[in-house]
Amino acid sequence: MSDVRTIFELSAQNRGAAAQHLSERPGAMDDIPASLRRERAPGLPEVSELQVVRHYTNLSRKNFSIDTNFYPLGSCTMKYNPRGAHRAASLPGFLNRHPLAPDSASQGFMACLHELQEILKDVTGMQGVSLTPMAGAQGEFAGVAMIRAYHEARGDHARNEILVPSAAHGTNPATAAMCGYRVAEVPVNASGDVDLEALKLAVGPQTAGLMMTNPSTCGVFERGIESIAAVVHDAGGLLYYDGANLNAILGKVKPGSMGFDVLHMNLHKTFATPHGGGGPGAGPVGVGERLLPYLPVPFVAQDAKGAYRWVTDAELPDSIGRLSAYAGNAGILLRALAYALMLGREGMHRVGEYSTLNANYLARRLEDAGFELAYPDRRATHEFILTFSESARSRDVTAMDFAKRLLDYGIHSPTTYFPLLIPECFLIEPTETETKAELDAFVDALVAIQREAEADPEKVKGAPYDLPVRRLDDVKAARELDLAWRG
Amino acid sequence: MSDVRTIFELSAQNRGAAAQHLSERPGAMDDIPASLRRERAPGLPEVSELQVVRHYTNLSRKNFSIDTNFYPLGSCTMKYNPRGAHRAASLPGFLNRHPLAPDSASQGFMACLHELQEILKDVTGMQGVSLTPMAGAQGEFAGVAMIRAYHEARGDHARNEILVPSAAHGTNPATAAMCGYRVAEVPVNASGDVDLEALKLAVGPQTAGLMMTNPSTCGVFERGIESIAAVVHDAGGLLYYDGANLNAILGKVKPGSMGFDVLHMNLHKTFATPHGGGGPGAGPVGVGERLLPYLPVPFVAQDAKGAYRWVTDAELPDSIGRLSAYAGNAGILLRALAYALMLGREGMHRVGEYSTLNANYLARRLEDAGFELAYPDRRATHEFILTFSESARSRDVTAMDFAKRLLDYGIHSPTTYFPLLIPECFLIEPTETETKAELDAFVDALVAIQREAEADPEKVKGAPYDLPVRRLDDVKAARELDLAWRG
Amino acid sequence: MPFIPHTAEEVQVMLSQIGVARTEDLFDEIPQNLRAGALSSVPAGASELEMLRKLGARAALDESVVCFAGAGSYDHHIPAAVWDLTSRGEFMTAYTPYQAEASQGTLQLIYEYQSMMTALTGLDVSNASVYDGASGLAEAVLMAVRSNKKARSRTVLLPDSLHPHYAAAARNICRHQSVEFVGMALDHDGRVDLEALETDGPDEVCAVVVQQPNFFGMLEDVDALTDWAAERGGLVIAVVNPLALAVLKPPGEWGGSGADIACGEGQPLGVPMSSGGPAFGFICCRSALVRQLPGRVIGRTEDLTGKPGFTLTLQAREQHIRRGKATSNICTNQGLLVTAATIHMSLLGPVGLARIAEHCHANTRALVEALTAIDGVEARHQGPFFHERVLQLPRPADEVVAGLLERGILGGVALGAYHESMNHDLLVCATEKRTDDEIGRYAAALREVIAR
Amino acid sequence: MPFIPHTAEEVQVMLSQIGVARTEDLFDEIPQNLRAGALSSVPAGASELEMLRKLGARAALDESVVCFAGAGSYDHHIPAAVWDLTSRGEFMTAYTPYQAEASQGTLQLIYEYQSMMTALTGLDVSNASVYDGASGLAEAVLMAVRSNKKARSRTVLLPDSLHPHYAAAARNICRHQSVEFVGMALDHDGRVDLEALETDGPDEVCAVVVQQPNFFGMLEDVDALTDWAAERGGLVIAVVNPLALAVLKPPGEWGGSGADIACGEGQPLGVPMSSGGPAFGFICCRSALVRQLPGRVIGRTEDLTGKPGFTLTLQAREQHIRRGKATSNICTNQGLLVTAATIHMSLLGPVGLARIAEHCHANTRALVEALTAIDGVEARHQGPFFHERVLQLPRPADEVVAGLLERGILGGVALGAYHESMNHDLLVCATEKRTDDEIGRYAAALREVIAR
Ligand SMILES: Cc1ncc(COP(=O)(O)O)c(C=O)c1O
Ligand SMILES: Cc1ncc(COP(=O)(O)O)c(C=O)c1O
Repeated sequence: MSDVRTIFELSAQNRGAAAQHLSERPGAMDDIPASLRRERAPGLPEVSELQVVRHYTNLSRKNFSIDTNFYPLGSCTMKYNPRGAHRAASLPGFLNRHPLAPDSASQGFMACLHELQEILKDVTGMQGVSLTPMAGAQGEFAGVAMIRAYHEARGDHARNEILVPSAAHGTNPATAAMCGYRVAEVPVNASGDVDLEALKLAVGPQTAGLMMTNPSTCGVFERGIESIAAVVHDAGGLLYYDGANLNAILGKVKPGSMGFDVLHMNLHKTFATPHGGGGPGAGPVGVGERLLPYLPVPFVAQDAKGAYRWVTDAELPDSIGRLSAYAGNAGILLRALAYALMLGREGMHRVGEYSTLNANYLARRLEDAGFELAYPDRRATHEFILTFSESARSRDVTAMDFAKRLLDYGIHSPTTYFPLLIPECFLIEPTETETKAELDAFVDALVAIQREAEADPEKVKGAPYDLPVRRLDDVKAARELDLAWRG
Repeated sequence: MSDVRTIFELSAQNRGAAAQHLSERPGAMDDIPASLRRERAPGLPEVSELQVVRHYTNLSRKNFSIDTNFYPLGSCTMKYNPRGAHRAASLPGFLNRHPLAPDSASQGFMACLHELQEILKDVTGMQGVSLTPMAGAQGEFAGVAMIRAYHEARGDHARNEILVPSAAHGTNPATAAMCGYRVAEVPVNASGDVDLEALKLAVGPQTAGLMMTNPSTCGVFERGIESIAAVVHDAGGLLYYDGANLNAILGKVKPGSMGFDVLHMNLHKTFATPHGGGGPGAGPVGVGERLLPYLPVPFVAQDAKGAYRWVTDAELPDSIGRLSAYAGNAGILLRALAYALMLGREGMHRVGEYSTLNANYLARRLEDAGFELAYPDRRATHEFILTFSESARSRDVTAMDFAKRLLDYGIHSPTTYFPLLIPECFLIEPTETETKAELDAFVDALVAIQREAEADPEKVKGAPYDLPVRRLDDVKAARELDLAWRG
Repeated sequence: MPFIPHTAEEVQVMLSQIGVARTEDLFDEIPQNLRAGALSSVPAGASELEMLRKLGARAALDESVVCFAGAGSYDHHIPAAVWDLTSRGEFMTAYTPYQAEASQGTLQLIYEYQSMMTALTGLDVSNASVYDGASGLAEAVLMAVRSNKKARSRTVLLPDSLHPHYAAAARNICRHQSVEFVGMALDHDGRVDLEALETDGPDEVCAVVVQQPNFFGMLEDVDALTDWAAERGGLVIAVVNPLALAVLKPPGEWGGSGADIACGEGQPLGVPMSSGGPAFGFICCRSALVRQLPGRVIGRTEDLTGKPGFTLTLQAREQHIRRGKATSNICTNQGLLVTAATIHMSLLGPVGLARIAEHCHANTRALVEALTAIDGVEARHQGPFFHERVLQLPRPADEVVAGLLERGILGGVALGAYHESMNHDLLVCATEKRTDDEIGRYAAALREVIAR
Repeated sequence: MPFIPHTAEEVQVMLSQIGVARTEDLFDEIPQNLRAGALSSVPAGASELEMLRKLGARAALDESVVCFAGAGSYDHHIPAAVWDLTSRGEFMTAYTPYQAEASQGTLQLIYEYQSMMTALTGLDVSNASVYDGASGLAEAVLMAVRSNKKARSRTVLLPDSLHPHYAAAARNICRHQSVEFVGMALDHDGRVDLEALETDGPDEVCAVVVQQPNFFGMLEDVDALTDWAAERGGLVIAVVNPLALAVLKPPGEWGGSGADIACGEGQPLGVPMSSGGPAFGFICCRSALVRQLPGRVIGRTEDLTGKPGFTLTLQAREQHIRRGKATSNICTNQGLLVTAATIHMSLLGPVGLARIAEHCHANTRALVEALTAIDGVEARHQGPFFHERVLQLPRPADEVVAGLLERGILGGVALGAYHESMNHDLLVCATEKRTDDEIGRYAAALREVIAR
């Protein structure tokens, strides 16, 4: 019997969590004219402390999460989020540091950022890193803005287009647009690689750059990467690496070696920081030599005596500047550093190896069980694609139906319907922190659902059954907008 | 699909949570002869950190708790456990204090214990308090041991019997026995008061003391308490107050005023410290003038300059001594102090008032809904008794069946079959931290179950249905003992 | 192998299922010359204990200053329950609620959050968060530019009293979309000079940004500014402190018709300062602008049995559907901090939040009184302010800050770095956490430092 | 009203349902003269912020000493996950699992705990915890006395190397049940003098207590002691440090037939020192003694569909059923700490626990080496020890401890208070948390203090 009341429905006038109410301070506001003050109190809930604790504890229990479920969401790297990293970031010295505390009172924190910058430079093979972007998409923004600044500094104003492969994540074209670029798509061929001939035709003096992931969002390693880099560079464009899939090659291949000029990393993927039900993340950018002058500020530098200082646009006048109020999602950066320190040099390699092992094992088991891989002739990377188009066609049981039914088996669904170019697909990313037993249970569940779909398709199409709600009406949600409680 | 595997079934040889493994230290143990060392590693699980986190997170989700459910367990005072108190006790200065740190490095902690001692003295009307007992039962032991020491010090060796009312909690007779006493029961009359005439007959030169709660475990206030005290005292016995029900009269009546010579409190009830799925608790004892020399050690005293020191048996030679390795459940004592400080003088009264209001409201609503109160003519205190003997007789639907079915309604069952003298009973204690809405929902649930019991008794007898397991076989558990995983 | 559960036996079974001999073979599609060498800048792996020892020592270096700094990040008390609940694995380790049925916890919570933010701002709708206050302002400006179809102007007015980092971020993020930012000068008391605006301001604007309280803690004449903007066809973007909204007039009630968009930094609602992040930015707006909102929005709907439930909605605005035509590129936002803020607001309620605001304001008044009692220390501005003020010192403020730090006090934010003319100016704030004793210690320390 | 949710309106509705005018009327059965007056020792109510400010200041007073004390309470690292999980509301705010179906989390966890403890001790069964190590020893003694029906003797031998607080608690708790405690003298190296025992020991005993490692950190000849006891009809009660059991011979394998009961303090398994509590005591024993176990025991069973499940079992031993004839009066135990320990043991596993033990031992060896390099400082005992040792100092140990404290070091436990002859003796311990640097600082500080 899951309660569906909102916190507002538990509220009663003049109830409250009184231990949280400070004493009255009569006259405290008497220096502020009434015209600037609020007339009526805001309609926030008035509830007791137990009501709050019980309500939100129970709400949390309606979520799937890494801590409770296998969560093989492709492109999201839902690996174990070490509690030790959470502890490190929660140390009082870090939690209570004011963002504008002078350097002299911040050497501990700045040492952490500096160390992380160095680690990320090494891991990516880049020359400079700025940690300030707050998520992958802001990293992309920073990266493309740097590409723009680079071309503009050279007076190369004709470059007004960014290329993306057709399988690209939505943030890539959206970012290019935010940076004032036109977006053109480059097709991907049948084995998941970029169509090199098409790329050659697509580049030109208008090309500012190409954004891509590698491994690509097709779950395969882009084998033509060196040729692609050559084509783009020859045309005068720069190569942007979307680091969302870095997990697959961590410690094995450095994006810098593949010819990328600029990149972002998603620390909330590869570096195991918690996703928090939608965020926060951190999207540090790394650049090669040519883009060093444009890095977003602030970042940390170390002087000869070992003291740390903030680099701002005073010191780096061509910087694309700051993109947020302070220095990015510091707490996430600290978690990522903690994780990197625990992995260490020798552990970095293993991330790529075991995430790849898990994905290939799972792909092979599913293929053996009769499921259709999108790229059967390719190695899986840390993720791979399954397509249910046959099931959708023959029985009208779609990828979404499989996804919803998986929830009843206690498994979070893989990413569905992405990348867009593969119909009825699952993008499956098990990550290296899951056991073989979890992978086997996933295969068992999909096999069982497949049997259900054959015997009783409606059963699958009606899923989920055992969750706090049955399948939700998205159309109603969009048509009859109810975005805030109105009593 | 709730997983029923134990952690051992997730284990595999040479798996492990490697970030928790310190480096090898070859030769570290080479000074210890092999004959003193372990030959085979202990059979502990070998699991990854994610496996541990997921396993125990999911296990926790199989519990009912205050944070998730209404939990009106009579005699247990399942009220909100303030998170602020948990925070206070978790301050590093408290968590990391070594129990044998010298006084000079412990003044902060000792100030807390001293303040709590003073508060508890005031609230109970006693002359001295020792915080060391680790739970109610150990408090009882300390109390009865002090009674014994008192009589013995006076050369009064004939007193070999402790009286308890027939409704007494099991720890009372068990404690008396541990202290080497015979136990005799005093009957309780039809309105829940001790049978004064029977008591008069029961006391004598053999009487060491009488142990009782007030409000009693019948959920009523013992109206004859002053006469009882007189009878026991006149016979040369002492009066022990079992403070398990202190919540009902907190700030309203001091046990000292009722004539009690010695008492324990259950801070994990009245002072809102968490029960932890079975403990820890804290059972401080308070004494009147006569028993001061016998208080268990250590406790904290303050000298004229304001410095705190430990009182040990060096200073208090007649003390019954220490009952544990250090100074009791310090962390629980800190939580209780935090709670007391947040309640404050004015909040103490309200605990008794609102817990009593909630119980009386709930009793009245249930009575109006047709349920049978054990003591319909009495005021409820902070708890009250319902009996299902009619239902058990006429339909074979017992109190246990109602209890199990309540679980399906998301409500933890009240205490069942206690006190022993009321057949088929529920002892219901809503506590002051629950809203009227929760109480109304409880009534609705019981009414609904009553209807089910009338329409389809088997339905109720088969409950629960919606929990991680159906009704468990206790007989099998006791007959085919399986107390440890053996692979 | 930290965080990797595989045993050697399992690896063998898995490899043979795949049909390769070694894990290395799985990388055979990667050109050999691309393989990375050693990672020389990454130290050897540390156990959790060693890692915490290292980071613990660093954290301790920065600890134990008493904070009188504000400037957008405030040292408020956070009830213990807030993070005890927020850090539950089910909240912390879930992804974006793509599978609504398996994410009702997060979804309902965000719906409640949206409701609370609209209550605070007096506007109709809220999104599910953006990165922070500064980037949120940029998003709000882009929203305004997109939605103000009537206006022929692309001019967006930014007051000189706006947080300078917000102004910078907004300029940097909007740079490529031909927005024309124009400043609004201040009067002597650190507020937008309304008279100058009336006389010299543009006749037509696309949007006007108003920060309340402004960077200097001063309260702007929001009604007049709002009406002025409306008369010139401009949308009003309010940049507000959500805690202040417990006591100050909500943007939805500014002027004759209210502000159109409100944005700001959510940190004061239950989020530790944590060097400035993670916290969250919020954006609320009138219903009419809902399709221009960036980022995620949650709606209430029903399941197929009619039971209420919650889901991501209006996704056609977002990058994963709309790609190059999305309202923003934002994908991951600041969900966990929204979780904390929602629990925080529930615990505090209207009374609790207002009390905090009152204590902050009263403490800052007391602080200013104590400090301006010192010779040569004066309040820079006159007029109404909220919980933060600029003090003029007899010595350069950065030197004073350094001197105070030696005495364990973070005395505020020296403004010289932002405004040349404010070299001797210090922005101070005393939240509800500051005690009379601490204020006294600050005053004593300041006396010493100035005398030095 | 802190923690009370009632509104005035609700109170009115409730009172009228009950049929009284005022809440006060609900207390009308209580004689008026019993009513309490004011609570003069209780301060006025504080908000959570104020309370934390007060207790925070006190906690800070006792902070920041580097701990080299052991003596039964050890400063170990606790993996972050342990308490993140343990403090989940579902574990922390549940009661004793009386309603098994609604408590499977706690019940299964305790079953796992029992299994782990039997693995560590090499015995058959474990209970669900008792209060602590010292009271646990008392319970073990009472168990032994009840179960050793063969023995005519009520003599229980306690070695002089037993933790003195354990000896005191055991005596105080068993005092009323005519147990005769007799001491076992020590040899020069702080271990039970086996020769003396052979010559002067009693011919028949009820039980023999053996602590391993003993209070001084020395390792007893547990095999010989066990065999000696068995020959005299006595049960052997092992008092053991569970962490040490990762590397030391388990009680179940002591001597020819093993110890009969093992008990001890669980604090080293994931529980903070916290001034000595809450932690937990454990008791394991042979199957034959299971019905004498005090406290709760969990068993695995099935539900009515045959699905495995867990429940309280053997309740006929307990006070709520057996009342005056129960095996103990214990009711509430130390469940939450058992939760922490179970998670801790799962995270560490056999390898992790052994590594910690090794590091502790190696660090203590290094510490002893560094300190005994100082003139006049010597190891008191010779022979095998584990992770803790007694040092003889040239000055009274309590003075030295005071001097070290001024230098931020808790140097150990001065033994003069326990044994008159040990006035210059200091019991020291360096856990895995102590670094070489800290050991060096200790040595430097000790040099200064001794020289003073
Ligand atoms: C391939 C790819 N690129 C970019 C992003 C955007 O990253 P973020 O969500 O951190 O903004 C994602 C996130 O899902 C992604 O999968
Ligand atoms: C009336 C009564 N007395 C004593 C006790 C024993 O207290 P504890 O469990 O803290 O040992 C209880 C606990 O349930 C109780 O209800």
